[in-house]
Amino acid sequence: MSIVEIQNLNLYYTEFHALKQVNMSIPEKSITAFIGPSGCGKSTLLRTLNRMNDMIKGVRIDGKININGTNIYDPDVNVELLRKNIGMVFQQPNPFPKSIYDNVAYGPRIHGITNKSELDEIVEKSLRGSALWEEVKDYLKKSAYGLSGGQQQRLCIARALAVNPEILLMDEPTSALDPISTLKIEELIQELKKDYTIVIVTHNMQQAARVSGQTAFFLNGEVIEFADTVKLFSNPEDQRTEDYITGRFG
Amino acid sequence: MSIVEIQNLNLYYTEFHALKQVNMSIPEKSITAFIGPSGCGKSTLLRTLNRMNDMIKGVRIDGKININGTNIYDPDVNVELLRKNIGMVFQQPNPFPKSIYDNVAYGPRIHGITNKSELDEIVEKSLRGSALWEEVKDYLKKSAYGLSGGQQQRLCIARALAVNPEILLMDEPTSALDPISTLKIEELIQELKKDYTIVIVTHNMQQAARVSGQTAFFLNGEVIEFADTVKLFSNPEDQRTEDYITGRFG
Amino acid sequence: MAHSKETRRIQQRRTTNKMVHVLFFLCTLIGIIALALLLFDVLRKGAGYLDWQFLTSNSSRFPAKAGIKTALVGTLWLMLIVTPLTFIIGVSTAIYLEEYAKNNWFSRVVQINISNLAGVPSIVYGLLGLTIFVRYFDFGRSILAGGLTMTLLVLPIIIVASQEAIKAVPMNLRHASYALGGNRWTTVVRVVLPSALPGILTGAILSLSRAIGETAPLVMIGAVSYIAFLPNSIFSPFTVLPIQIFSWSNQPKEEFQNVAAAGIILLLILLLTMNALAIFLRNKYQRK
Amino acid sequence: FTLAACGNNGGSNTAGGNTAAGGNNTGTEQAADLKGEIRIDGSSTVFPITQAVAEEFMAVNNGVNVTVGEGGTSTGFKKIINGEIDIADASRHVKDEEVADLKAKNQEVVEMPIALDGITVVVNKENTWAKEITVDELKKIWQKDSTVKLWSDVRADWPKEPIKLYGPGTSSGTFEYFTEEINGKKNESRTDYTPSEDDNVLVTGVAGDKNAMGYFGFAYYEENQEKLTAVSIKADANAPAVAPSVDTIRDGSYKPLSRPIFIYPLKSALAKPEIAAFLKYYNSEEGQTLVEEVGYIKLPAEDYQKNLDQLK
Amino acid sequence: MPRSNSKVDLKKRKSYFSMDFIMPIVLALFAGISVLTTIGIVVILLTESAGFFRHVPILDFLTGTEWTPLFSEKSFGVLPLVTGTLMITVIASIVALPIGLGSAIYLSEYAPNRVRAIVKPILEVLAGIPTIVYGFFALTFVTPILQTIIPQTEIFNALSAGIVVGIMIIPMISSLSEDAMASVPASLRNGAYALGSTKLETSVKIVVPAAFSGIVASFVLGLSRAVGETMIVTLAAGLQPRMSLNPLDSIETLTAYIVSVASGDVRAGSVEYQTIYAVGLVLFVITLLMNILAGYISRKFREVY
Ligand SMILES: Nc1ncnc2c1ncn2[C@@H]1O[C@H](COP(=O)(O)OP(=O)(O)OP(=O)(O)O)[C@@H](O)[C@H]1O
Ligand SMILES: Nc1ncnc2c1ncn2[C@@H]1O[C@H](COP(=O)(O)OP(=O)(O)OP(=O)(O)O)[C@@H](O)[C@H]1O
Ligand SMILES: [Mg+2]
Ligand SMILES: [Mg+2]
Ligand SMILES: O=P([O-])([O-])[O-]
Repeated sequence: MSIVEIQNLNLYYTEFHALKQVNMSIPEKSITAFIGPSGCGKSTLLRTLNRMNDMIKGVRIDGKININGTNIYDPDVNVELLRKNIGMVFQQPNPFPKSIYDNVAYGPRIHGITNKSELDEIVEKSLRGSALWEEVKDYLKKSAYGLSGGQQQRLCIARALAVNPEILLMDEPTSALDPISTLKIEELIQELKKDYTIVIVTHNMQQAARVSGQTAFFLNGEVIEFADTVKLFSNPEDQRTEDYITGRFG
Repeated sequence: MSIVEIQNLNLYYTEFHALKQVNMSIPEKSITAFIGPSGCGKSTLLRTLNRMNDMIKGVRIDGKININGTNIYDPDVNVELLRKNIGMVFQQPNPFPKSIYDNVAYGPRIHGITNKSELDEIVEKSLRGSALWEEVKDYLKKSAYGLSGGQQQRLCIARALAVNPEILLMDEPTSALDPISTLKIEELIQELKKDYTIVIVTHNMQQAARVSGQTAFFLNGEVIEFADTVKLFSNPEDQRTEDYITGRFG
Repeated sequence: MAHSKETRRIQQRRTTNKMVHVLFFLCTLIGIIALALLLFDVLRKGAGYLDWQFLTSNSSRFPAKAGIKTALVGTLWLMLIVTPLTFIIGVSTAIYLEEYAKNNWFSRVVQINISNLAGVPSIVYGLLGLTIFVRYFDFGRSILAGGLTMTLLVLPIIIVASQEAIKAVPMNLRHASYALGGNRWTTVVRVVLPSALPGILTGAILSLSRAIGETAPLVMIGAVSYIAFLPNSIFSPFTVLPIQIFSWSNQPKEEFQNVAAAGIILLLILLLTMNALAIFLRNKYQRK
Repeated sequence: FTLAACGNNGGSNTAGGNTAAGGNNTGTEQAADLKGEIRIDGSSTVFPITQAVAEEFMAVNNGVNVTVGEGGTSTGFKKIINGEIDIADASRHVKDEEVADLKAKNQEVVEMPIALDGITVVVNKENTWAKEITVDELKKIWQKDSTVKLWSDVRADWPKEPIKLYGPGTSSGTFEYFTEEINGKKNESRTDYTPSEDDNVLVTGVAGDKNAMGYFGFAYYEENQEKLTAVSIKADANAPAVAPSVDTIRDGSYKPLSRPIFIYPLKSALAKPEIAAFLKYYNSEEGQTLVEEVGYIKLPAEDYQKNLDQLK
Repeated sequence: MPRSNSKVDLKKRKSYFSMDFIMPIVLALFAGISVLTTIGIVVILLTESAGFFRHVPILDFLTGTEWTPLFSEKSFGVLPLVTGTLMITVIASIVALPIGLGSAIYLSEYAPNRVRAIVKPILEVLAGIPTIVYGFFALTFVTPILQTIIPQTEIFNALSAGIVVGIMIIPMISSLSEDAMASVPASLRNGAYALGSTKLETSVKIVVPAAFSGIVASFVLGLSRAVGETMIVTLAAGLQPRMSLNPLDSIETLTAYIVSVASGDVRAGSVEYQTIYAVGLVLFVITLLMNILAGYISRKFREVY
């Protein structure tokens, strides 16, 4: 069953046509990877899914994105609620300049949870969920900036989990990390698939091949090919996909 | 006959030992390429040749560099004269925010030439020398910032030629340029070899192979191998050189 | 996708956000409103008095005959001292700090000094000028004493602006010059200063407009209540626009309020022109 | 009357035309060859006259530059002692110490009374109660350590409103004269009032404050009659209440606050033609007209003649 | 082009009379002028007030509650002037801090680019208006309005002057705070928005705390300006030194006292004259401490994002 349905989506940055006629359906509790050369529109499409593009001046969108059957671009959609339902993890770890605890508790708090023990529970659950609990449980009141890059990224994942989303968007979540942290996060992503629908943008084709169930290959704002990862990598239908995955450009 | 003789050169950035026991002699009117992975010390060695490192705090040098038989680190060496004698071209084209003419005339002027017709002559000769004359001769009074990146870089070469140097140092002179401009500059370098001794740092092994007569391969501040370019690329003596030129790391 | 309770809460958060948005906007508006009120008030009172006669007469005990010529000329004389001095001293200091002595004890002392001087109240400069220039050097209550005091007062402004401008000159231009055998001074004069000039000029204009508007230190070192002739040397007694405005606004006669307002209009026109020039310079050259 | 043409031609301000009020003197035949600077400072009470004289004088003698300050009488004397000015305006006689200080510098000043003033006690226009006041009541208000806080502390039937006081600063001749005449001891006064050497500030203060009271020279009241009310003074409980006016000050019935006011040129400066000319002008008919125009009371003609005689 | 085999003599001597040699010395001399200025200020304030403190014990000066140095019976307690200054500062901060911060948040977080492009120059203009103009505005515009609203307002009063001083420092606080918030990286905002924060929550819970040191520093700097402000208070706040807590009363500030004495000109060398240096010293020390504090806060607590 597909949770996200993208239909005839076009996106313009003022004049620039950044996404062209995108159609895609993303199944529930799966991992979808977006690959393609730099500037092809991967991040742009990812950001349309939780309407983070709203923040950018001059963005114009047409087409539809249905999530759980609601077109998220309907004028009466509540953006805050949408974003609560769709977590996002960025390329650079971006913890708030607060304690580890407050980072994770931030989301629940703004959404109205004030009860201390309830918060404690959410924080622990989220940190466990992002495989960070054991490492930080004694330092919850310490600043998040004391953590390593990989830990910070997992903290950001925990922060996203804390508001109980259905979907997790990740924009090159490991590209700023060392190989060991990368591995940890990849494992974590595999783990998270059980409970969440995950969309991940990556530059690293190996990573896409390792973690994802299906992969979309982008070029110049178009989705060239969208297929099961195994199929796309072993037997691409489009010549351009093949050129890209064999390293002929990009 | 060698014009530059480097003997047991060591360079430290405060604590960090950036060049280790470098020995090299660079023949006159030849092109020498420095290659090696990022951070191995190529630029650092290049800058020792015209003492641009003097400008950096905490640099310590021991060993000798003889140019035309004079140790340029002797205390009574006139650095301005040295630099006049050794032109330098940088990675990013860096023309002055002045007219094309004034850019080229800058060097001669600061060294005391004020006569208009003499300057005109030098400007023309230098711009011809950098294969730019035909393109700009009608726009000499226009700002250099109106030129394309490749033209700017050739302007910088003309500027260096205008003070009549013996040696030209080039630090990745094409890495910020498009392929066509790169080709033009490579041709120009070949041309300049007739009159100048050229030392060029490059990331691009093909470029080193194409333009240089001899190549030095650097690793972690050491010169691993210094040999005729043809020999170094076809039959390297050191395993690490081979690993690098075959793309196994770097 | 959502429970109605949650929807309601979010609705409420959105409403709060909207209300506070308006509130913050009003905060910003207050500045603009204050400016508008001030301009309106001044224009209403002074516009009728601002005419050619006002510009070309001396001050008088009759409001209708009072003019601002002496003060205007006094301000120009003051600028004649302040402009070259601040420019030379300010730019030299900035060059020294940015190009020569980046990190020795002297430059650190100077740097700390400048940031502290920028925060010293102008009245303290008045005390300094009164004691040193008026009394110790015995320049009297003259343009020279006023100009020197003002110079010291506005120096930090031009120094900081020039430093910023010099810092913004890309390093690689300096390297290009050094690599051609240029020495430091050549590089500074031929490469750094030309590139930094727009920024330096902006700073110079801003510091001059401060010097034009500053009142307290000059009240301390030299205000004469009634002066109705033009200065003829830097040792002449003088008055300047803000001081003339000050003494007019002290007058109880209603009409003098209007004369003062006319003076303010003139002062503001002068300053706005200078500010506009500074902003124009900055915007024109910032793009590069 | 006409002046004898004494000294140099520069001072020949004998043109009978009384043009001072309009201030348009340009037509007269003045010798414009006078040059120089005249620096004047001192009494703010005298300031309006001196300013007016300076303005008219400069309109005729545009080679002469006159600056006039109003730092207060004591300031004027201090500056003349320091050699910073040529003429001191004063609303009291020069003191012995000041004469001594001048002497120490080999200097001397010449006293020239130039008008009569009546220190005027003023209240706000909206003040309906204080129409007249006795000297004793004034003393009660202004004396050192006065306990008067409310108007009703002065007179029981006056309102229970705080009384706000404005008066000249301590370097004022007016302050010295008032404290001496009213409080009985020179320079002794309560201190919790708003002092300013600039009488305009006092006018603004009293005019802007319903419960205010202040005192300063008559001219400042005259100039601002529409904003201030002058309080009539009773020399004692049984004496008649006398309001300050040209007549009551001239005939001395405005007691005890009537007084002469002065200018004190340096004796050594009299030799300078531009200063002599200025003083001649000051004491001429035009000068006397200006005295009246700004609100003060002319002295008898012989007094001006005496002043002029000192110039010879 | 180069002469082959020609050897350039690299050891040609440099002249010691070259500009390159002389100019650094000249420039250093000019740079020294700013140091001399500070030394001048400190020396003058200290030596002149030393004379004062020979007559008046420091403790009496700092703790006395009556300030009548010019009257025959002299008291030298500086507290009334200090409280007058504080009163102005407090009123100004009540006006300027919330409004300045609010407008900084608006400009940094809410305003569309076009609005910001218009408003920022206006604020700059506001910051460039001479204080004498504000003083005139306070006396002839704000005070009459206050008097209609609250009839017992004195013509010279702390409230009007304080409000206008506040208006004067709004642009400074707004623009410095805005700079501080602008340097908070966009990634933090994105993190907050992605969790479903509204703009308000993002600004108040993420941006403002992250920029807190810069904001506090701008507050302290603004207040230090208020402490040192002279013309507004001289024109509009009055000249009566008293320890009043009523903002409708007229008061006298440190700065207004200095101006009134200096323009009244008491005899140089007398104790009365030296009071302005003692008062100037107090003013200098207060503002210096505030400026140092502001610098310290913004350095010490600067966030490393
Ligand atoms: N805010 C913006 N305004 C204008 N154009 C933009 C903006 N953001 C992105 N673009 C353009 O849209 C295109 C797609 O950008 P996007 O960031 O989606 O690429 P990407 O595939 O994520 O690349 P990368 O791998 O480098 O992150 C690019 O050409 C980019 O220059
Ligand atoms: N100013 C400096 N201070 C301290 N260390 C420096 C400085 N410049 C360079 N280094 C260090 O010295 C080493 C050599 O630097 P260098 O710039 O010579 O490398 P490179 O071979 O030119 O690399 P690249 O190809 O990236 O330009 C590097 O490890 C670098 O970090
Ligand atoms: Mg991207
Ligand atoms: Mg390099
Ligand atoms: O006339 P005075 O200013 O000295 O009162």
